[in-house]
Amino acid sequence: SAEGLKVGMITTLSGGGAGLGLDVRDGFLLAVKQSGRDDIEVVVEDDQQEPDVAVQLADRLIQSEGVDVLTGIIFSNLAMAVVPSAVNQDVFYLSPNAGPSQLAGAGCHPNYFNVAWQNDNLHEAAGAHMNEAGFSSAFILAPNYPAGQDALTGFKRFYQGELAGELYTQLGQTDYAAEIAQIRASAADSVFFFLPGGMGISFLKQYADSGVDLPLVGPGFSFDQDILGAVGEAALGARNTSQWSKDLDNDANRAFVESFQAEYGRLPSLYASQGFDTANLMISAMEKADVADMDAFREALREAGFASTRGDFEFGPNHHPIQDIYVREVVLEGDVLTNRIIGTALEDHTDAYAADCAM
Amino acid sequence: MTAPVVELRGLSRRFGAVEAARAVTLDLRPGEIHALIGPNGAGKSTLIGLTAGSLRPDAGSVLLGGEDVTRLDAVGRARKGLGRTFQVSSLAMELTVLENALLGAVGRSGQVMRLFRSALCDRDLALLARAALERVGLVEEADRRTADLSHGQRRLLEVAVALTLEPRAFLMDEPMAGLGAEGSRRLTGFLDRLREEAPILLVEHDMDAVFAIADRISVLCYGEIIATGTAEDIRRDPRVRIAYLGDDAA
Amino acid sequence: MSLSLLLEQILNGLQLGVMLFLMSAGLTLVFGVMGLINLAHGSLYMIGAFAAAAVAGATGSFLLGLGAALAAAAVAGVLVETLVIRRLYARDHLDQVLATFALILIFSEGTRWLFGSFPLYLDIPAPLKGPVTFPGGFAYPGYRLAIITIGLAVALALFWLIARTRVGVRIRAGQADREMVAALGVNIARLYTMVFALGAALAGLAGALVGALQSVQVGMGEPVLILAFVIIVIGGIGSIRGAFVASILVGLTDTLGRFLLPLAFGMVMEPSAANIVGTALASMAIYILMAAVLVVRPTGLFGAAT
Amino acid sequence: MIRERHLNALVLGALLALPLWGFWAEAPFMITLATRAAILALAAVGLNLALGLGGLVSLGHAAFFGVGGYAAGILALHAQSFTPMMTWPITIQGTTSMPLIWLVAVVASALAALGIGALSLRTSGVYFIMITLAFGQMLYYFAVALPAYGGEDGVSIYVRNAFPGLNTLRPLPFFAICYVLLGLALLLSWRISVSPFGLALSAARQSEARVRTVGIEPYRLRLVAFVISGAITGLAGALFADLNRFVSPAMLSWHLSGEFIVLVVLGGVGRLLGPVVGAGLFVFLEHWLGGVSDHWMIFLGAALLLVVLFARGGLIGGLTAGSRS
Amino acid sequence: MSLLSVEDICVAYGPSQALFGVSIEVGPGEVMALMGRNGMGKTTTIRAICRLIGLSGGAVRFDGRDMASWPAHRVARAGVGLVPEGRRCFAPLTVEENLIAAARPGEWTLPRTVALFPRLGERLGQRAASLSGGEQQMLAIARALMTNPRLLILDEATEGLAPVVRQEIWAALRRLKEETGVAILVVDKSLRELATIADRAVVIERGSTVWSGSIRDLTGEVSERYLGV
Ligand SMILES: Nc1ncnc2c1ncn2[C@@H]1O[C@H](COP(=O)(O)OP(=O)(O)OP(=O)(O)O)[C@@H](O)[C@H]1O
Ligand SMILES: Nc1ncnc2c1ncn2[C@@H]1O[C@H](COP(=O)(O)OP(=O)(O)OP(=O)(O)O)[C@@H](O)[C@H]1O
Ligand SMILES: [Mg+2]
Ligand SMILES: [Mg+2]
Repeated sequence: SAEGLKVGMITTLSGGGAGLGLDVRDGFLLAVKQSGRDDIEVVVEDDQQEPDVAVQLADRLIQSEGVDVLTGIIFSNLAMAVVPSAVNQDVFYLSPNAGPSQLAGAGCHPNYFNVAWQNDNLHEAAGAHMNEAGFSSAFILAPNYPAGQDALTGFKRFYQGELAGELYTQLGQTDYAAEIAQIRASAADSVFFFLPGGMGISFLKQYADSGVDLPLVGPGFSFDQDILGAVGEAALGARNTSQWSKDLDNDANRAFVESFQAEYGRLPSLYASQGFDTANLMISAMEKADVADMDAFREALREAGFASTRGDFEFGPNHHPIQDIYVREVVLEGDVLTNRIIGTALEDHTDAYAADCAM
Repeated sequence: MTAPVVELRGLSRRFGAVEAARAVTLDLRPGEIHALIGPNGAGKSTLIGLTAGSLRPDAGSVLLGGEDVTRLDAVGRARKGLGRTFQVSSLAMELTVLENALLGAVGRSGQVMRLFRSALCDRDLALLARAALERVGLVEEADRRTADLSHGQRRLLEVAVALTLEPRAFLMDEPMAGLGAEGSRRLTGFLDRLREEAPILLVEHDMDAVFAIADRISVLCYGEIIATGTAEDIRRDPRVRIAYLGDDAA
Repeated sequence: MSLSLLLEQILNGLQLGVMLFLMSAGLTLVFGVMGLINLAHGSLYMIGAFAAAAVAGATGSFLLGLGAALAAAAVAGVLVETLVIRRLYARDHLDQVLATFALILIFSEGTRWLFGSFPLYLDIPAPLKGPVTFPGGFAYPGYRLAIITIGLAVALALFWLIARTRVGVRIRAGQADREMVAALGVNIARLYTMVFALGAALAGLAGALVGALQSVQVGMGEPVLILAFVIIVIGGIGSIRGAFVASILVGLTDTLGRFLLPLAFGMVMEPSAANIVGTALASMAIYILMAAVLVVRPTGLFGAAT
Repeated sequence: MIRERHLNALVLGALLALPLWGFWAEAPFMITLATRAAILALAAVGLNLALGLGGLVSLGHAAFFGVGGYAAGILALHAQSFTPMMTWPITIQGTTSMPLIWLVAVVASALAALGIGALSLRTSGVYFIMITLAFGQMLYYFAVALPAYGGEDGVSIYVRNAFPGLNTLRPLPFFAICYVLLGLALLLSWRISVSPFGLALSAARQSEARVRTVGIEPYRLRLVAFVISGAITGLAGALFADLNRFVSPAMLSWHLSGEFIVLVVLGGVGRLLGPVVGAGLFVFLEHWLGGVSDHWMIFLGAALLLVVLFARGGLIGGLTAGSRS
Repeated sequence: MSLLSVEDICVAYGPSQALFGVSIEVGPGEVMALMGRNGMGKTTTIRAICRLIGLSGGAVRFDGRDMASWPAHRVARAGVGLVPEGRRCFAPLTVEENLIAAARPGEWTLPRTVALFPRLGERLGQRAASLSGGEQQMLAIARALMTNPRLLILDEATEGLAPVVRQEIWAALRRLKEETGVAILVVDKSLRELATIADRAVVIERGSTVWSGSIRDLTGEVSERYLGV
């Protein structure tokens, strides 16, 4: 289409991970609405967190709906299923959440942009923060799947202390008594964990009840707005790393937080901010180029000329963000649990795979 | 005297505290009907099971045509030529009557692993199956679902399936049970002729039938054979009268 | 590895076992005793947890939440039984699988529709918060001790109900031959509705109790469902005792597998790789256990031979 | 009421007409949808052989689907990256030739079915359901933890594999391949069902003792049926990998095993075309309801429920009023 | 007034009709024999009385009350005890559990029933599945007695029993008739034994009542024509 732009959003709207997909969608749609443009059409589809469904939807959106841009996928394994073939069919893919290492390194592609982070980023920042905070004997754990393995690898890339223990848990595990016993028995001075979704909620509740009171550090996902509501005060005081926080002090963010709350009646999450940024990136490119001219549009995307909720934002050579990553602490604001920035873990951080990208 | 077709030597089997067979020795000779009678729970069905191979003996052996088949299971013994009917019908209820009969023919032909030929269209199999149904008087029911048969009709089908196997010996566990007076009489006559083809080890509580056609009768009581003889011998045996016959001996 | 850690892990395994029994108790009744494959059992568990979270959240009382969980799950059970399941007793297992699979979809989406997509908050009741310290300095979370107690009580009560009461005899008779029990004068339809409701209530109870330790979210019932089936099958269908023994066995296998397998592989491999391989094997452990049990004993540990 | 034979012709015709219409109307997604239905139907045809004819309710058939899929994915991955699959003791290269991949997929899934079946068939009834589930879960967790092939992330095949003389990248030729394979599988399963083997297998489902007493060993029958069944499902898995150009552990999950059962029951257990009808309806509902509401799964559930409660013998049974053949 | 009255009932199994008009009257304390060849509809009639299959015509009354809309368990509670064809014991239950499962208070208690069938007494703890065929048959009768019925229905209840036991059962039924006044509807193949206990008989042929009257009037002609003896 000469003037308009059609976006296909494939995201998780049913099942256990639906909350994340909803936030990305709502953030994205909010930005589109605020832009006031009526030449953007967004088609939203539910991937049910199933890779084959996601692939089907991508095929349909590309072949039948003729979308120019795809976005929305939450989970890395779905992204790995969809992105490589989508970008080869001359569609742009803007990732609002997943950032698997393959797509940052050898598998990078000119039509693929990641607006969130490379998967390792927040874990790397956690490692850096642990050094700074003076922890020298960390106990680390994550689920046994690629993202979990990447998380611990990323953490260890920056963390310089000793490891009091390293554990992989099962995907979808709900009982952590055995792991907590091992933490208790170890000589650790702190715990780093990456347990997304319900796993993290279960772990945090059980950890709080166990009487082990070593300080907890995790990536932002484990302490974001969706999680905190379910964990309750058990999370109070825990530190986590994130490229965004509700209290980040910049105009774009203040406006975003306010308008999101006004529009949806809840606090925005990390995912909402990522969805919002993704849409704004796309809109900023539309202002400079027509999507029909792919090279020009790509160039416009690469410039990242939009006001990010995270403040400064630019793309590295592999189309992944170069950004600051902050340390947040879980606090009680009135009777709502939320996060507050207490420092910066890494400045202008890029990812470890850019060198492998031949772009 | 001709060599026995089936020979049981010292078969024993216990279930927990119950000794269902105690060193039972018995044979089945060509052309005869050997009836096995005895009180309920005496171990008759157990003995049939031990002979057919669906139960394993604790001790003793089973010979078929002089060959020791004790180590074969039910499948192996059926292949060697033992045809059996069950006390409680065990037919494939969803199949038609003809298909049940065909099953016996298929088993006999040993061609189960033929995946690509139609069973119903195979003339040899179909002839065999139909002939068996004809003999027990079920041809008219051939295309009905077995589940739709009445109890008595199913009993007859049991016998028909055993026929299609063309076995060397029949083991029949109460084939008359559930048949009406007329049905029993017909089946009695039929078995009377069938013994020419293969001898029959017949478990039955229908004394009219047993006394009418059995060449020899063995009486089983608490797992032991307490008497063997002709109908007359058995009728007169006081132990048998007390344990089993009651006033029926009259 | 110290001896005391090993002991604690064994205790954790036992604890997990009892918790698993509590989670599978309802299914033991419905599947084990009534012989009904109810895939929607996990949904009843979820309903219990959501009802508890919603009511405890609104009233601040965990006990009220627990009551709500029992009631909501039982009501859902009665509805499901009278509207759907009742027509399926006479059908084969496959129709039950399909119908209850459909119920999962309805319950999961329905719950999401009512409560939204975010996990709910349900906390341990204040009196049971934190660890209890035993003489000798050994500490164990009080709430988990409470769960163990309730699990054991439920086990005993179920065993008594099924094996020792006439209602239990009738339930089992109904499973063997439903028509015949009715022909002898037992109102089997009503009895089954009640038993199903009881099974559902037990599922709801487990959902509420365990929900305080885990994430209360849509789909939380599924892993429980699979585990509960595994347990009942290992124990032998129809045997409460079997289900209990199997729960403990599964709890120990899972906990000790997670704990020991990475250590074992660590002796022959580089630690990080050992961790990955060991954990992978540990996640298969209970399935390997189940397959092994069934290969050796095709009707489970305490199942009646067919 | 229609006769089942006429209904069957109608179903196969519709499955063919839909993509042709899609091609003509330039709605390529229709073709993709029909291809997906055909592949799922193929998998369910495999399951139906074990489940419908043999009464073997396997809740682990996704394992064979996944093995087939991974066979395709791994072979293609190595071929596309020009790395040999193994170098010792002999060098084996990957391949992108569909026929070769199918062969490997069929053999691999048949072997998996042989192993799993040999152990599982010692049990029966509900125990069988659960032990097949257990084996399925084992393979699932194995795949999740298989770092060489992506673990949970799976393997992407960037370009669809090739079939001599056809451009498989275009939707219609690929559909044609799947449709023909489905047809062949249906033919096979029909021949088997009327053969002595099929008769004995079906009898063994209903009365095991009966089959033994006519000298047939049910265990062997079932094992053979299970292996054929697994092999067909494995072939479907290989096609599914090519359809999505992607394989992942999700292909091995118990959800998918359950879905296969749903397809079979929905269409009608033991009916020749039951799986095709079931798959067609399921794919249609999924596609169509998805656009109706965010909470479309409620409607899907309700639709399934109605079929179980009111159409005995599945859709085919309902439409033909239960009269078989 | 009769205790049970079956009035011209019709029954179909799906599309195929099995009963085309069967009528039976059983008075209090009366013993009625139901006769007919294999497959003529005896069992179907009994199933219809017990409401295990629906009627497509006619009516069944018990104590003058129409049972058309009753569920099966209500029929049983009104006082109909069934010994079904093929025994149908609850296989996984023990003998004792089989007996108490549906027991209702009355003169038939566990000790009394066991006294009637001592063999069951020896096997109270054994699973019904492992009983011999005859033992299962005894269990089925005993189980029905334990419901203390006013009308006992026996469908081939002596099938597979040893002659002595059969005689015992007939004797027991005779005593039952004399002492307790329970009415009995009985299907059995042995005319000889039926004649010693039954007051009246109904003969059905292809799903219709073709003869009924006092069992003494069952002449050779009738029994040859309809029963084949
Ligand atoms: N599997 C078993 N477990 C325990 N006891 C058994 C088993 N099978 C049979 N019995 C017992 O062994 C005895 C013999 O049983 P069997 O079935 O051989 O008797 P039968 O002579 O055939 O009697 P009937 O004439 O009543 O059929 C019975 O007391 C029965 O209870
Ligand atoms: N479930 C069924 N479905 C279809 N037809 C049936 C069914 N049960 C019985 N029939 C048919 O109904 C007719 C009457 O059967 P019924 O069982 O009442 O006979 P019966 O007089 O009891 O015979 P028997 O003495 O052999 O037990 C028979 O022709 C039988 O084939
Ligand atoms: Mg017997
Ligand atoms: Mg009858």
